[in-house]
Amino acid sequence: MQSAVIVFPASNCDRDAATALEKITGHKPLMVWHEETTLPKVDFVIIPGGFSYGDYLRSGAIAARSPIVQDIIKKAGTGLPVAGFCNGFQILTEAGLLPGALMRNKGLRFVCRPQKLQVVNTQTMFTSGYNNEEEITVPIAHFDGNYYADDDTLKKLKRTGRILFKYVDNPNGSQNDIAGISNQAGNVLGMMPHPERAIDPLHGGTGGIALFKSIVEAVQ
Amino acid sequence: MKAIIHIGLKSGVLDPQGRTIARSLAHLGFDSVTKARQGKTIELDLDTEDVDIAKLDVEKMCKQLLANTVIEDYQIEIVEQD
Amino acid sequence: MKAIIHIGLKSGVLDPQGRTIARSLAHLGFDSVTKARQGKTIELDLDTEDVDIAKLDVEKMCKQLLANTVIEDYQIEIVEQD
Amino acid sequence: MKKVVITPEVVAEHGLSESEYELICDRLGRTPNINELGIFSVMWSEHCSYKSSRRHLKKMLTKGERVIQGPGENAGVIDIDDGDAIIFKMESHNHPSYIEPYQGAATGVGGIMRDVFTMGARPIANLNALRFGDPSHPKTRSLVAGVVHGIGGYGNCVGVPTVGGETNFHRGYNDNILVNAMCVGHAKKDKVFYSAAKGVGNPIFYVGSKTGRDGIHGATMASAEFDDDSEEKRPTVQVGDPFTEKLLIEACMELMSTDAIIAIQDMGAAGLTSSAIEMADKGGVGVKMNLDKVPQRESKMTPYEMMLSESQERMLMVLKPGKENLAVEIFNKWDLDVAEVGITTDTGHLILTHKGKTVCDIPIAPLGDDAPNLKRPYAKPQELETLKNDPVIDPIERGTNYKDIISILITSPDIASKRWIWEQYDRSVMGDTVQSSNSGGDAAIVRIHGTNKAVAITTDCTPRYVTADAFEGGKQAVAETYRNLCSVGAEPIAITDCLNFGNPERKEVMGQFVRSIEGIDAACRALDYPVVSGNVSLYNETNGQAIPPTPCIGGVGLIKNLDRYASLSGAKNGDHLVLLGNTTGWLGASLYAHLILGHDKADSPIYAPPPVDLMAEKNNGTYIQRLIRNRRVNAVHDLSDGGLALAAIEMAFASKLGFEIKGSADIPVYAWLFGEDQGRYLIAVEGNSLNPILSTAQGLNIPAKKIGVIGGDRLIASGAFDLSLHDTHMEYENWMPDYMAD
Ligand SMILES: Nc1ncnc2c1ncn2[C@@H]1O[C@H](COP(=O)(O)OP(=O)(O)O)[C@@H](O)[C@H]1O
Ligand SMILES: [Mg+2]
Repeated sequence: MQSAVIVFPASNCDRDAATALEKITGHKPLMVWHEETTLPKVDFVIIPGGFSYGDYLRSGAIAARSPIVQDIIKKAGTGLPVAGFCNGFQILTEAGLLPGALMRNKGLRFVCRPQKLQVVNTQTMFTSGYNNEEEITVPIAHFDGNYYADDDTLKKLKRTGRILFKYVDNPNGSQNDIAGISNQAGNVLGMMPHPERAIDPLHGGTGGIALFKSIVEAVQ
Repeated sequence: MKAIIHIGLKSGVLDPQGRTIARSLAHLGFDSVTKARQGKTIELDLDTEDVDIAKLDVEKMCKQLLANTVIEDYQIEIVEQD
Repeated sequence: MKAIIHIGLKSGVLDPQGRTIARSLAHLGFDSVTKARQGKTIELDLDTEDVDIAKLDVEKMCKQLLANTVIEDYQIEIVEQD
Repeated sequence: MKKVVITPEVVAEHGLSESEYELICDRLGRTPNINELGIFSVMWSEHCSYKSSRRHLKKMLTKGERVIQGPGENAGVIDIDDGDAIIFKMESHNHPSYIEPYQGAATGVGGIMRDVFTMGARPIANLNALRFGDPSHPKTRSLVAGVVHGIGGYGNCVGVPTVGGETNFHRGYNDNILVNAMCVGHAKKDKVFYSAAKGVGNPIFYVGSKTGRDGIHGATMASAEFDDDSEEKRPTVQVGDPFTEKLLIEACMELMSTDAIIAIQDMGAAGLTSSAIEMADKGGVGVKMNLDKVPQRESKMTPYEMMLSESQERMLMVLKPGKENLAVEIFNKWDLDVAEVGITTDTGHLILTHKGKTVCDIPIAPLGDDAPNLKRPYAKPQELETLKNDPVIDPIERGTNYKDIISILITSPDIASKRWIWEQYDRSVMGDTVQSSNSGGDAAIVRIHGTNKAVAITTDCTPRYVTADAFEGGKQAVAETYRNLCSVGAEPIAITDCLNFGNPERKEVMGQFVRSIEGIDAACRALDYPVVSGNVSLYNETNGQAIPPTPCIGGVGLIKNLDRYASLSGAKNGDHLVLLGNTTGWLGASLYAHLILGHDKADSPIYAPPPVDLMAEKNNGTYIQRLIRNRRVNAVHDLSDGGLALAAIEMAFASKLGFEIKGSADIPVYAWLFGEDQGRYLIAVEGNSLNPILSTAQGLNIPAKKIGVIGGDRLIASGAFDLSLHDTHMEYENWMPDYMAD
């Protein structure tokens, strides 16, 4: 399987995402610079965490307007699997691939901690490797992770099973404890926690492994 | 020419920053403050002569980048330089 | 009564946000933008009748909490509610 | 621009003495112009010339088997085998953080990272050692909030994990907080970059952010004459731009992977001046620069302003001729400014031109060679009394109970959990953090990417001890880092230091400074643990009130195999608790003495702090390392503030299990619980390991004794306390959030 990790100025989890992909798929992903206008042919794309453009203006806002994201929008529309973690989630909402917005944490502080999550829907290409309602621990590290959407959107997300991960003990004020959602078609995932930091018992635990394995399974 | 863009949260969207400011002011003894909201301003220097074109342009900038209309409202003010 | 406080970086102070916004607008093709600065506004609802007292009060709030006068300037605007 | 006349006032404004000024005139054979005066003044300032401290720092042990580069470069470099090197340093940003806590702390973090990546190392860990005023002081809370926010704001954005640190509160820091930041980076041994600008005719490049009028200190009157409104334009605090820093790291790493760079140096204090002069001086060359080429953020900048600006996120490099385009391409790709600003020459002079005129022409060597090297007088230390087990300090005699004492200690600002702080730091970015603040551990552990080895890192200083006895306190700070590294199973390798003191023109302060260095050095030599980098921060003083002497030490150790390391969180139900090291019940300068006996009061007698037996320190530490390597222990914690009682309680918190311990007849229970004898460790071991551990210890001459067992949900010390693990833990966790809440 061939995957790609997008690199924006001041992405800083690009290496972590690549390390995780390589460890789990056995293949080094392609690192794709934000100024590229077309994605190489890949089976799966990660938009990594970090502080693209310093998070200036709004987190993810400037990155969402970069050339490569325009191509990702196009290809996601034809079913290419895309996952955004942390800043990647923010970029995906700013790009309109996922609904809602990520606002400043309710406590007005950056939070980094091992976070318990509940896997809400295991019938997706990103979560098939988990058990239903399984609790996993995955690190979070963000300032703007407070998920907001209007009531209609929230209802729709819930009704259509697009809430994939929920926080146990909401750390940031997210509506409905939302930690991760998918798009309508189910091929785009955005989540604030960092599964790529949870693939190693020495560091962050192993709660993220099943996510990567699910994707591998789905695209092969 | 200058454009000043005022960006604020839509009404109905929770503003934790504003709330904290109000609370901190109360703690400092400023008890006349009943509510606070925080917004941002972006001031642009524009190399254009025409106010109408500038307005249209800035409107586009807001839609395309400067504001996130899922959560934010914006207002544009054009100031002809002195 | 309402007070609107405009807070911006003092001239000469590095404004990385403004710089990045200007560049990004240029990348998007808005080439009329020569410079951008980012500031914030704080809007306060005040439970006072007297404009002068309000002004003095808000001035104090700015000094004590709202603005960091080492790097920021502020301007106070008092709006009598409609 | 008006020409500034160099009057005695102007000279004084630049902090130069009459004799220093005469020396300048003598070396130049004429009077300097204002630019030259400015350059001399910053190069001869305390900050750049180390004029009060140099002769004392020289005495320190700086060599060792693993030392590749000691003090004198941007950071120290040590060998950690397999072609890997670790590069690290600690630095203060005290005053700016007091003036503008967010930006001051943020730029402190930015500055120390540049010192590390300028040498070719990718930063892999940040730490921060913080000292604030009394929690009840009206400014303390907002300073804490701003500083922590600033440290996180910068480090998180750049994407380097902030893995540890320490935080103290004391009224002695009310008007002078300390913000010391440490950065550790990793490089390949054969890819370390230095700052010596060797060779003539090589292009000098400026890269990074543009130069503005940031942080141009002092000399207000003189420089005001340049331009009537320059005063208003001159912010004294720099704003950090972590986004640019991140780009600068990536761009420098990219250029460093080629063979284009001869020398590289970040622009820190005294910006362009000190970077140009230091590079030239080390390389034995001259430098000619055209200031019109310097990327400028503001209009009408004068040569004086450009040379003295402290704008952040900038670097100076000397390239091999022919590599200019490569550099330009890389820096353009990363959207950074890049400009060829000069060339190395054989004149030995620093020559600056601006708008076609020569605005500075000074010989470089004298700037370093003639830099003042003061012999400040210093006071001899005072004799101190010993305090051990005097009945008047028995809590029962004093009418208090142990439950309250534990409560006071556990919620004291220095001891209480700092979760509120470190949860604001991204500790897991880069994917290699094995242990960090949240393990509550003694040292952080960060893996070398792609390997199974790691570095352990810690920062320590106990100002309480240094205040009482600077020599013992200096020794102790080093010894505590050593112990913290041993506690996780690392082999301690080298240290960096950040020496924070008051006004060196006062004999007592200078005495503290000199004695601390002697103590640090004694420990370094005994432990074979050299100093490879450091920083001095003097004049931390307001209205004649100096800070408590705070020589902060950052220690780095090596874990060769991550299959074998320890923390304080591994204790299991039924484990035996063993105390290693000599216990006498030393209470002088202890936390107990300060918080319970009131010895922190200004008028109370000063007792001697616990002495550090360096031989025992080495012996015990080596044994602990061996036990961890042989997988003999489940949990390890060293004993420090609050003695055995707090060490056991912290281990219980981390392991989520209670304990039951019992003292011996020969020491009163309060002295046994709260005494702070040095060189000790508490270990949790399984049943079958107990006897072998005790008997091996005996053979090694290390006092070792079983003092209790792990298990249950109570914290029990017989004859003293029986507390709920859960409730005590909540108290420990809640102090800081409650304090910061409003
Ligand atoms: N400012 C800080 N930043 C990060 N971590 C901190 C800070 N202050 C304290 N800590 C963490 O809290 C824990 C306890 O600190 P401390 O009591 O100084 O440890 P020790 O006594 O073992 O050196 C450590 O894990 C330390 O890294
Ligand atoms: Mg300690």
